Amino acid sequence: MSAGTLVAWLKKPGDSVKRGDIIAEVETDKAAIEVEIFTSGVIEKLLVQPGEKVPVGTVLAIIREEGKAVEPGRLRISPSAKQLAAELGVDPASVRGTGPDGAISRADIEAVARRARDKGLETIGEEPVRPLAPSPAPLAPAAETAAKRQARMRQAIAAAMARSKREIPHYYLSTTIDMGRAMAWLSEKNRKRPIQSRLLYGVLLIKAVAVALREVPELNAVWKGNQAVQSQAIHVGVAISLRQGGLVAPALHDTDRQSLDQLMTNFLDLVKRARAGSLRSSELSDPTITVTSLGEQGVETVFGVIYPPQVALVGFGKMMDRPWVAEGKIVPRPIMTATLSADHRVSDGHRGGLFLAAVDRLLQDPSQL
Amino acid sequence: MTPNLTTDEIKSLILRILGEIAPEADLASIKPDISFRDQLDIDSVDFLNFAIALHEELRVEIPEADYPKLATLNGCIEYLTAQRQTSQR
Amino acid sequence: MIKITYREAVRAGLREALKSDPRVFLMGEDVGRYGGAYACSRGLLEEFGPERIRDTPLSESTFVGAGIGAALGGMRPIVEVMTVNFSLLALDQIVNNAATIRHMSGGQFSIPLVVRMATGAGRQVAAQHSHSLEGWYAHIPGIKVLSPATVADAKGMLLAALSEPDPVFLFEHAFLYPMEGEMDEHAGPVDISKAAVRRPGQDVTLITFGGSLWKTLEASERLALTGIEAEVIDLRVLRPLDTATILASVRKTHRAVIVDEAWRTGSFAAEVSAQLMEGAFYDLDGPVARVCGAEVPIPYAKHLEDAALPSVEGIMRTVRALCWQS
Amino acid sequence: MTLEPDREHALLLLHQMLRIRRFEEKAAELYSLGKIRGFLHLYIGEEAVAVGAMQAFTPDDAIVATYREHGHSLARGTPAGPLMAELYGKANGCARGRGGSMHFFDASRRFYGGLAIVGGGLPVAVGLALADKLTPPSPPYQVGAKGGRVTACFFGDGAVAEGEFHESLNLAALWKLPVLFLCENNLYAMGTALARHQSQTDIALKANAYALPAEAVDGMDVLAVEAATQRAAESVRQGAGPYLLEFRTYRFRAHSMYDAELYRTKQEVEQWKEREPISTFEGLLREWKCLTSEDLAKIEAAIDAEIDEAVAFAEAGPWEPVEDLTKDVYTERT
Repeated sequence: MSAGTLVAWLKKPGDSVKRGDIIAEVETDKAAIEVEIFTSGVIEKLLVQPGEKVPVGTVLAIIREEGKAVEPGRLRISPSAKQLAAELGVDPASVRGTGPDGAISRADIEAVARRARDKGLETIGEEPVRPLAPSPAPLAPAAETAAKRQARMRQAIAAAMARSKREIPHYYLSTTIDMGRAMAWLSEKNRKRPIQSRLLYGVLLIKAVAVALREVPELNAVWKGNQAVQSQAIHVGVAISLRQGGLVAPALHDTDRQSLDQLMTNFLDLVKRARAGSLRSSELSDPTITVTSLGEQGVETVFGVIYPPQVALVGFGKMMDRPWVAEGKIVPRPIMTATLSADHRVSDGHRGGLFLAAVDRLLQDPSQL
Repeated sequence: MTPNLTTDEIKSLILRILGEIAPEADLASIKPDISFRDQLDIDSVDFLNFAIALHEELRVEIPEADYPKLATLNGCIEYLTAQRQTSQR
Repeated sequence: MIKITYREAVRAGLREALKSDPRVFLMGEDVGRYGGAYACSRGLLEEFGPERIRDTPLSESTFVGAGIGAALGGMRPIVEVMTVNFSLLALDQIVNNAATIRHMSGGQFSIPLVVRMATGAGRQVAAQHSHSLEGWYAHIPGIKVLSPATVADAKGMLLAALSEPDPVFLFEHAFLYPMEGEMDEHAGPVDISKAAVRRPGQDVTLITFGGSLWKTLEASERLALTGIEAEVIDLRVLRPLDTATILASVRKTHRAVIVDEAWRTGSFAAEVSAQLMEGAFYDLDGPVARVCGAEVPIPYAKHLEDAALPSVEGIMRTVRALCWQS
Repeated sequence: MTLEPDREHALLLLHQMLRIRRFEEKAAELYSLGKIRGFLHLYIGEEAVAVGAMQAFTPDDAIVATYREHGHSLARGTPAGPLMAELYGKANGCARGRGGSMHFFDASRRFYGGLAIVGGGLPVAVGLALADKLTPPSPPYQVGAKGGRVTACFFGDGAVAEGEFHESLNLAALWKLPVLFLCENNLYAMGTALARHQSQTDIALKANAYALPAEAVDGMDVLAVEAATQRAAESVRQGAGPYLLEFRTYRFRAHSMYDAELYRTKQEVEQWKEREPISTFEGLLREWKCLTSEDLAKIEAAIDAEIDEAVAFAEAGPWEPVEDLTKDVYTERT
């Protein structure tokens, strides 16, 4: 994804906005994304019109922080960016900064210089390049190659996983779950629904985990310093593999309090944005437990590695028809293995067992989920 | 109501949608009788999105029970052609 | 490598020092029969006897001053002041004598004194037992101020301090005593002239010390999941400050956040910030940010105390804002 | 009851007291000429204490004094030259010009200052005594010769009000440390009379509360001071633990150079001057036929020469180069 088309503005100049507000919709070649803002203030100017296609990192609007009048004519540029501009021959006055109140960072200067280079301009100083659609955000991975980003993600995963195995005494508990009732309930529900609002059984699993956590809250915690701190909210992180390799496990916030339909919508949205690289940072840092499924890869049992600082992870394997004894008869049933990886510093097998039992019990009565 | 489409048109529509879902896939080399899942890196979410897109583009109903029929390229073409005819009747 | 708690590492350092140098002795409140308020000296009285493990009356000024005198007299005293809060009663000796006598005597006298004390908040012991005053001490030329954050430093800095010819103050964050870590079983003295890069990164430099190191490291691991690779610097030594290591990092990352449990106003974080302005202004791609304690006497209630101290989430928030991350 | 000393020793005591007196009179003169700045606290009137007490100590003993320590430094044997140069702030001063009047130091004579915060010297003295008690018996850590050392700690009546006085007496007695507390009670804590800052004006009684032997001594009588200090020092040396002597004395000059002396009457000063320690001792020696005018002239001449020489030494001394400003904050290691 390198460019997007502004679909609509949800705010107009003069509107007050606050951190977390969605101010615009942008259509990219992969997905429509909502533009969330992280400062509060007043929209001063909209810089891009609906229908306009602009590169990623483009400044769409200028938001003035409340009570902070921007001094006219005074360039807000970081000392380092100023020096870099001089070195690269970029006229800072020609650069539209991407920082607070239009502050110019090193990356802004680098982007202008890069575009000038791409256009084959030898020098930039004499004839300032006024960027039509200005520069990428400073840390925006746009400046990075996909391979580099990939390597970084791999490094981050490596560090987290190594730390996990080094510090967390894992224990594992597995149980097989008869998914017959759940699947029957689900197809009945989906049968009446238009295709867009059908549920995937994965959502049942996520919800079952979230609700079961209320009964065994010590698994829903983060390790801080020397002890586990139970999390008040339940944010289940769902492991999503990325097409280029690597994986992320962003949070479905307040998982236990969302209806299955909300969860389904949010889950699809999360997968889409994960693969489009437009997750919000809070989604990546907030999970209090992780759920992962490798059933689609044909894996039967998943003994997962806990993501620090979380203290538990639930892995689901493949669902397949197996002989099952029910009421004294052998019957084929869709069977699936659920495995809990948990931090033995925080919980023990007894509590872990109760948790898995709760997951099983909840899946036997999906209408309650 | 969408106009009648030829088999080729349906095929290219399917490939376009697949391309959006799995942009890294080499669509030219897809074998028509082997399931997409065995050839492409797609999961249940992708498949659901695929089905939704087919539904929206072709205005055909696709009950969940029929999902297995969409597993291969040929299966898809066959099923969609049949469904369109049913719904147009 | 062995697993060892911070407390045991301090004790290992004390034992090694007492064993290897007959000039070394330990004195302070409850270091003997009680075994140390934080149990750092448990068992040492039995092993080394009452002449070398000396329980003192509650008279900080005098037993710290006696440490100065004993050091002047050729000994290598280790004085344990139970906590930084009580060290205020000894400020006259520390500031007026320990820090000045060498210079004031034209270099005739050295004071090879080691003072250890617990510092910091986070254990719900309220306003009079939760101070973080390392920055105050670091203000004073003539003494050295160390802040061991790891088990290897807990032992190694003590040993290194004992071979210093000048007064050295070691601030042990009380939260760290039960913390487990790994170190070489025979770990010896460490270099006490350098800060340590505890985590490499290229997007932002997080500068911290003592108890805040672990919060900062946790924040940096979580930030890594969101794509920000933070370099974490453990200052280790607040005076003399290893400015070179900080500047080198900020010249690479162009951004800096300082995490300091002490109150923001006049904090050591303020000093580090000023050093960055002086030494790396033209390398900065954003204003230096600080995550500090709230400007309030540390309250007792858990939720209020938590709110008064730097948190992992607070560090992450500050870093994200500085990196303009959405 | 004062015993007649041997003549030579008596002349030495007189010489030492006069030497201190003349040194300080010269310092006051140089202060008015602007050669000396900062605080200058004169000891004039109290010379019998430093001179008498110092006779009890060997070179191995340690001395801790206060900001009014010119007399103690001279009596301990530090030559007048480096002391005068220190008052000038010169590099050839006894603290390289870093200390000035309040901070005389002499490592070679175990003279640990010159510590100018009232009460602050007592804990340091306690620690020096602790080191003596703990000093391991065998080389290479042997720092002194034969053990049995004493640390002498001088302080004024003002220090008695400080917590450190009480803490130090307690700790020294508790640990039976070889420290001798020498209180120079000149009746004023700067300008506040003893009775106006102490509920119990008998300082020796305070020591008793910490189980220290203590006695009060006439601080204007050099022989009494010497005898009491010898006795007390011997007790400390024998390992009996700390001892406190209170010397009742009087300062004839102002607290420092800027003191309007509003807190005491001229009459009171005149009354004390009748017991002026040097002339009283001189009279006594003449009475005992130990001193002739010729002797006195010889002493005065020697002192004049020494003071002249000290001033010349100070005048000729170099200033410490400013590049060395931050030297000796920490030990430089090569």
